[in-house]
Amino acid sequence: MSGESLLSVRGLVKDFRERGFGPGRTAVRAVDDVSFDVYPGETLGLVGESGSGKTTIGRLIVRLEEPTAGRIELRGQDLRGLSGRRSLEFRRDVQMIFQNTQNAFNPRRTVRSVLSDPYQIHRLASGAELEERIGGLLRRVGLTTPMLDRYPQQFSGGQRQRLGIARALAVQPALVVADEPVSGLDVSVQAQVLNLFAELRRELGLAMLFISHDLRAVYFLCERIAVLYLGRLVEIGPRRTLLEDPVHPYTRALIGSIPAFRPGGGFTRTVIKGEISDSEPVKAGCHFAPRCARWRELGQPARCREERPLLRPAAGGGLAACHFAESSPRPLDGVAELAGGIG
Amino acid sequence: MKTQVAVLVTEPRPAARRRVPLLTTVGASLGLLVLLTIVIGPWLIGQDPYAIDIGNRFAGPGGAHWLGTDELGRDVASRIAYGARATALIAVGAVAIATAIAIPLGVLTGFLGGWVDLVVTRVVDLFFAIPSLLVAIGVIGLFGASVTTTVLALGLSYWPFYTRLIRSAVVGLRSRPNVDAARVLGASRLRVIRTEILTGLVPLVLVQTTVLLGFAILDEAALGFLGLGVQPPQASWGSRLAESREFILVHPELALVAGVPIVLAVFAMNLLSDSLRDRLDAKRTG
Amino acid sequence: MLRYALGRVLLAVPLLFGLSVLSFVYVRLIPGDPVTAMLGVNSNPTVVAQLREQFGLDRPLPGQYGDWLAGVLRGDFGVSFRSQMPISTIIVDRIPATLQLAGAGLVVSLLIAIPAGVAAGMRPGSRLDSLITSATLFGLAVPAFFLGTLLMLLFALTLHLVPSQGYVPFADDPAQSLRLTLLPALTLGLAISPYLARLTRSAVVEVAQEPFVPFARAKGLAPRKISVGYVLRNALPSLVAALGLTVASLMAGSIVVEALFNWPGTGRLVTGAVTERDYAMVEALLLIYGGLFIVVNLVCELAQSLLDPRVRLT
Amino acid sequence: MNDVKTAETVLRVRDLAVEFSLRGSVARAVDGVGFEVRAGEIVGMVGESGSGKSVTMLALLGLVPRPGRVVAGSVRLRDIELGALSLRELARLRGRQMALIPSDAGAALNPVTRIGSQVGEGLAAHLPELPRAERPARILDILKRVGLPRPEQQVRRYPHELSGGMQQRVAVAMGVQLGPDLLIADEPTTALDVTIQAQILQLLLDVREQSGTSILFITHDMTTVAEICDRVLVMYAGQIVESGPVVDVCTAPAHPYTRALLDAIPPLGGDPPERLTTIPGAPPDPRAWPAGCRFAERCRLREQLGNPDKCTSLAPELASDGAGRRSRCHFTGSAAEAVVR
Amino acid sequence: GCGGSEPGAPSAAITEITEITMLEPEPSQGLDPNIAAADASRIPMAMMYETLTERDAGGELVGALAEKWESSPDNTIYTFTLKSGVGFSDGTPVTAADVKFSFERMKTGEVMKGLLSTLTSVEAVDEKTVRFTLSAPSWIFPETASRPGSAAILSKKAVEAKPDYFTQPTATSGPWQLTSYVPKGSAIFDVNPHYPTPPKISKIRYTFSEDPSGHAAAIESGSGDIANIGYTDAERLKSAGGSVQVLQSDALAPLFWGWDRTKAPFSDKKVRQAVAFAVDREGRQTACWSGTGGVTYGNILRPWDPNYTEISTYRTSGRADSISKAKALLDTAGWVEGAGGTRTAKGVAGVADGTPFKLSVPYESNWPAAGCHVQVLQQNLKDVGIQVTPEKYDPAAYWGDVAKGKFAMYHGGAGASGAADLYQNWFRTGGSLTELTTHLADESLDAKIDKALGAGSPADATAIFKELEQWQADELPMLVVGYQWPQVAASRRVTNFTAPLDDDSYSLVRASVG
Ligand SMILES: Nc1ncnc2c1ncn2[C@@H]1O[C@H](COP(=O)(O)OP(=O)(O)OP(=O)(O)O)[C@@H](O)[C@H]1O
Ligand SMILES: Nc1ncnc2c1ncn2[C@@H]1O[C@H](COP(=O)(O)OP(=O)(O)OP(=O)(O)O)[C@@H](O)[C@H]1O
Ligand SMILES: [Mg+2]
Ligand SMILES: [Mg+2]
Repeated sequence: MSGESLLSVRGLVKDFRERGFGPGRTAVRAVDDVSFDVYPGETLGLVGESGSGKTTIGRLIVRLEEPTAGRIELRGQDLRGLSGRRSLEFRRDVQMIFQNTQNAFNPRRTVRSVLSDPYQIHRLASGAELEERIGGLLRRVGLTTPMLDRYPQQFSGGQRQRLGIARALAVQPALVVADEPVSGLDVSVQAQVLNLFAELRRELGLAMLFISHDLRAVYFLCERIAVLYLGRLVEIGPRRTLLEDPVHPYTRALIGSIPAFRPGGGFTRTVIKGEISDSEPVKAGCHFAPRCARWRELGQPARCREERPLLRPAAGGGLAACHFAESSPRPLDGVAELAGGIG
Repeated sequence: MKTQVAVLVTEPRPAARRRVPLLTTVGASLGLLVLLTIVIGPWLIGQDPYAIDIGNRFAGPGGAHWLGTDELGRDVASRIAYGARATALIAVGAVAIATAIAIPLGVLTGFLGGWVDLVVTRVVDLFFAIPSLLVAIGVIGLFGASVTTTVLALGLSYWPFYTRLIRSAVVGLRSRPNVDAARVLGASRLRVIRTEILTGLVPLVLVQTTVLLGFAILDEAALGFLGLGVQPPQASWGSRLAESREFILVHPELALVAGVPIVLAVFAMNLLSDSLRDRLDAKRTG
Repeated sequence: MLRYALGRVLLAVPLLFGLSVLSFVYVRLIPGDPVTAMLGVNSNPTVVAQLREQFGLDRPLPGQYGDWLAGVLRGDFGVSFRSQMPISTIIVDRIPATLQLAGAGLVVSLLIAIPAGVAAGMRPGSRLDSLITSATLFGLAVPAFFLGTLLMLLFALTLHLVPSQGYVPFADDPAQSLRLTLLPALTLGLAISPYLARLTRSAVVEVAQEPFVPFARAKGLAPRKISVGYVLRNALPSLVAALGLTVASLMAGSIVVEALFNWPGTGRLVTGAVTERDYAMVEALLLIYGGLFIVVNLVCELAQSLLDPRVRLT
Repeated sequence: MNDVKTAETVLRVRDLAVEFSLRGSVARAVDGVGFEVRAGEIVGMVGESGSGKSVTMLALLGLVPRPGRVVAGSVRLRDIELGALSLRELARLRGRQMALIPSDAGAALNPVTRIGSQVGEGLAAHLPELPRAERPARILDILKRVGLPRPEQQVRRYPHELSGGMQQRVAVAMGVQLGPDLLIADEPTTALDVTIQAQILQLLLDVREQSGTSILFITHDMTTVAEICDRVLVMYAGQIVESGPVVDVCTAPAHPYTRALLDAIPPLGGDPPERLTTIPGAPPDPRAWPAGCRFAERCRLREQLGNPDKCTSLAPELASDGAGRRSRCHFTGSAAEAVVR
Repeated sequence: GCGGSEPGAPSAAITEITEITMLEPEPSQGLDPNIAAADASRIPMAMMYETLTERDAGGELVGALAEKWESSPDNTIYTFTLKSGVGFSDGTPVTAADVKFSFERMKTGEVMKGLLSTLTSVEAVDEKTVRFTLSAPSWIFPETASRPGSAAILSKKAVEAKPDYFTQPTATSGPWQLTSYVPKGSAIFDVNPHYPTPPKISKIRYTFSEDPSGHAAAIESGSGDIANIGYTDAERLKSAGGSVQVLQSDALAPLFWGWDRTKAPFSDKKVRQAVAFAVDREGRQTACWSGTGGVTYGNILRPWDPNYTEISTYRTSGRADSISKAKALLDTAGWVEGAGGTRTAKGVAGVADGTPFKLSVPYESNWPAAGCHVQVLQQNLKDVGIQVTPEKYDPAAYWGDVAKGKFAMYHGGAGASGAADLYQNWFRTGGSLTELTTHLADESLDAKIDKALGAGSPADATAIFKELEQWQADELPMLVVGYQWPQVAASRRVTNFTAPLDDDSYSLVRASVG
């Protein structure tokens, strides 16, 4: 991507303290030194397994959480310590769409009341103008104005997600963070919502951070994809490069795990051993090493367990964080290990 | 094929529990009856609840005295109707006091969290540790028994429990994504509280109001029985029941006439709160 | 686990401390001079002097509190000015009676509430559930003393099965003691069983909704194994915690029931102390009732954590 | 893989119908479902949310929850007619001849019981003759077979101390330990991460490979079905609208709904399309199924055919093509195919 | 009768334990005869402390601890001889020294100091003989020495040995000794084997019960043997004729209203009279006592008193007549008809014009009939424009607050002794029940009472009492509104028991179980 970045994240760290009291509470590092940019009009996909820190990054960007360390800049302006007025202006620039459509709305407020919020908070419109703009907004996301007096729970999941999009778009933001906006929806509905996103992006020139664990959806929507593993960014690059020529062993495993949808082709997935939560927290070195097939192949080099791999440019225009990125054979004709069988 | 009771594996919750609507109807009509008693009962009966008619003690029902007369020849029906007013006043007052303390405090602690929450919650726990009847008795011990102190005593005995309830509800509401959504839109804390938290509390408060009204009616009666409630000759349901207990062996019907309104009113409140709870639950889950 | 338990216990300490401050402040809240308020104006000067001494009212508050707390920790709550006896003696004397009543009441209520709550909760929405639920709602509406009076009328005066009131220490005459406990315990038990039944029911309903219940059925386990080993077993932790809270109803209920059946327990001390303005006694009772509640709940919480492996980690 | 075409039939479902009586109305959630599962076969059941997959599964197990009732149909497991069994006999059969693998093992395991004794419950219930002392060995054995790492340690743990994948492995172990004829897996991987999903799917395949167990695999993910199933049943609005070998159904769907379902999957690889094909509207209300074809309202084919009346007036039958494929559409066949292309 | 055996050995062998349960209010004023004056304390005190003399069932004054007594002709020196073989419960004999100690102590106590104001010295002449010297003549001294529970003979040794002796008295002279006391619970009384006429009931479980409404039920169901009961319950039990005996004393006690005569409004005699007219006396006893008792219109003396002649100062031709008389009196007193029916002051000395005539009237909370009385009063006074608010009051603090003048008007009490006792105790400044009449403090009245008490014989005193009564009825109409029956229910197990007069224990001593 060229040009001035809209959002720039540098060295982002977020620690969570365990709930409870007294000393001895361990801190969980949910986001560990993550840096990336989002350019105007671009959609960046953020994928990773459960608990890898996707949501946390999203919440940090929309300032629902305060970072432990690192910088987040919007159009070159640091977001830390924004005061009241500036903070309100920021809210018009960056919006969020939530995963859980059930709870993302107050069940006791009508759609009209919910959608009036952005206009009232930012004093954008009132009275007849407000009505009109809400109506326009609803139509924009494919709903109709008679629905204004219904309650959120009277809508289907897909319709509610449209409402969530409408709410976020009301303030005409430059950047939208969408946290798993299509998971939990049926394929057909998911396709509708993904189409809507694609349309909006084209028409409004929206930049988007699209968080999902569904690589198919991410691939459809995002020009670039970033892969997270245990709070760290392991690879980032243009979608085709990432899919067809992944560099990081984890990215490969991830892609290999997705059903290829070749009916009759039989089950040909690449299965990696273990789970995130199985492994002991890694203090130094590479987080992925304990599950890493390449590491084992290479005879378990000590470097992987001692030195943290940094993001480095990789072939194909992306960045990857692996000490042995160069030694990667092409995937799919692969040596990736088949494991997890019986016995 | 034979079927068995189970709950769907994939469905997180079954459809709202079905309540025999009959009970809701019963609750609502009983509640209405109580309301009518309070509002037009005294006017309808048209008797002075304090007029002593010594010559006509323990008269059975009939004539001008629909429910007969008590140990001083006073009209039982009008004493119950006027007593309903005093009892309702006490119950409503007590609930109002408890609510007025619980909502701000519960919202404050639950929403802000942090050390405010820690400190206030400890204090609430402290008051919570003392049985509410004991708190009420303690307050009456300080200020003496009267309608006003009964209101105060009951109100003060309910707030800890109520505050806890509100607080935990607010903690639950606070972590819902709709609050995050409002914050992302730039809503101020006050606005979030107003649009997301308080609206979310409405069902809880509605249910608790009915529940506490029932409690208050019962506790007013208990205090009356212990001699710490409304003082004679002031009519209230509790004092009426306490008075009539004295003659229970001779005229058990008086105790029944005094006890039944209490039981029915509280039963009505319980039925209403239960069906309210069901209804609001069902609404929330869609 | 040990750390969890220790943490819980440590949490109870400031609570108990706060309770002691609260009880202490209570007497000092009395409008005007507490001693005058207690004794009335026409009071025996020796008693007045003794009370002033006991409360140490002419000294600065922290000093008063310190002395009082030191006394309390030694089990010395001062002297009841009505009976001129040490408050701790009076209270200790009555604890067996109260425990006997509360224990028997609890047993009665558990015997009613657990089966009813489980039966209703296992089939939410069924006819049996509606029946039990409305019965508990009705039960909740009956004032305990009214219920007790009716029971007394029926069992003592009409059927002549048991005496209407009285108390004999269990050690003196176990049979008679139990006979006398019957009516009060039944009253207390019936009065709190609706609460317990509702708690049980909702705990059971909650658990019965969990996916592991139908999964257990799909595994072909016997219904009995499912209702006991799965539903009741999983409801148990929250039930135990709820039971701790029921102690409050139990204590409040015993105040009324003791008054009704002339039962010489601590509950009657409460009403007596308030009407007689025996404030030192009220102070002690506040502390003891509150402390009991805190301790019982602490125990219940610990029991809960023992019963639920998931709690231990938090 | 053994030759499933000639294998004997393990499960035969006919005209199964389940109704939920709701306040004032009746929802027929499952309406005349019939299919067969042969020995060693993996049959996928796909469909949108609410199409009746789980209710069908519960009906097979005799576990339809309370307002619901099986109103018609027969279920035969080998030669046992399940409808004729008493509750007790049915319970004895569950877990032994027919086992369930739940969708979210984390929620389906008893949180207060250790893994070992939980796995042992099935043994105790179904193999009372097995000496108590032999149980631990059996438990360890089965846990090893499902690839649970360090089973000796895990048996003493509680479910919440296990990761999601390990929990699912335990659930599979409980399902297969008594060598059932049929495993019913209701979305066994939906709650898991992709890498773990792959592990569990592999595990199911291994199970089938080793013990020849038939699997009824319920999911809403067509791509997973394509990978591991032999045959597929497509559910829509309480009915099966299409069934047949996976390869055929996925490459040349006969029913417009199946086609739409396949088209809605975002492609992986190449340049993504401008927009995805979607199915307009929403499934009908189970309380009032439409008279004709239940998919008519949303059907592209019908639109392209000029909205023939037949679709909305006459309910299509599930017609067989004689080669193991069935489809519930008036216009199945080449004529329609031509229009669509 | 008097026992003949020596102290130290039980006078009668207690072969079998006969036990009863009594339900009584807790002695919340404690058990020190010098402090406790309320019935709740005097009943148990009478059971454990004996007096020199006592009244028997017929009302005759007889010896209790005293064998006999003599007085000097001018009634200033009394010599008492103690019965022999009489001992405290610890076995030590009751001696003249104990009597001397007890009376000297009494003279310093609140309860008896007024009655003993003329007592100048007590001498122990020998082991068994005590001489009392009075500063003024009094024929009533032996009666004073019979005051149950109050004129208690204590063991000098025991009281001096233990500073908190009265918390749980040991070594007592009465028929029973206190062996256990659980506050708010019960007390146990065991027989005192050294008492001259040992009671047949060897053990009394004295259960504290503040709620008399359960008493009838308790006796009926076998929870208790002896208890006071309410009027409606008594009626029912009598007509049921079943397992419970209802015992009523034929003595009647007058019931008073008290008021503060030193301050407005009751400083005005016309107001007092107006209230006396306004009280509906017939109605009241019907209401609160189920139609039992008698009615009086000014008498304090009881019909059986030798001095009794009926006074009917406040009797009228009917309720309407009473009300108009009362209203007229109030009008002239300056309490005129105001808004809302309540009278307001207009030119009343010491009262701001426009002040409404409002009273809060307290009553002892543990006396159910009292609540009834005050409610009737409220109703009656409303008819003449006086607004009364009944106020339930802590019984333990009640009389203290009455004496301190906290109330303008209050619910009084009833007593059951003779006229002399009445005047001496209730009307004379410093009398033991002067709480009722503290505000009198009328020297001429005191002088008159002293004169009556000092008269040569009871007969001489009667004329003076009659005079006093007449004057009182007209001048300070304490509202004497009726007679109240002491009413007791007893289980059939208890035989030979009669309803006790005053708070004495003699009827209990004679009762037996069988
Ligand atoms: N509020 C919080 N308190 C403590 N820990 C948290 C909190 N939020 C997140 N975490 C932890 O941070 C890590 C990252 O969580 P996050 O929700 O960002 O992951 P995710 O990638 O969004 O996962 P998922 O796909 O399940 O949504 C997890 O280990 C999680 O337990
Ligand atoms: N307990 C119930 N009460 C009422 N209706 C029910 C109940 N359970 C299921 N249904 C209805 O039965 C129909 C089929 O539901 P089912 O759970 O079988 O769908 P599904 O295909 O498994 O969907 P999903 O993919 O969401 O799991 C739905 O319309 C649903 O509303
Ligand atoms: Mg997330
Ligand atoms: Mg399902």
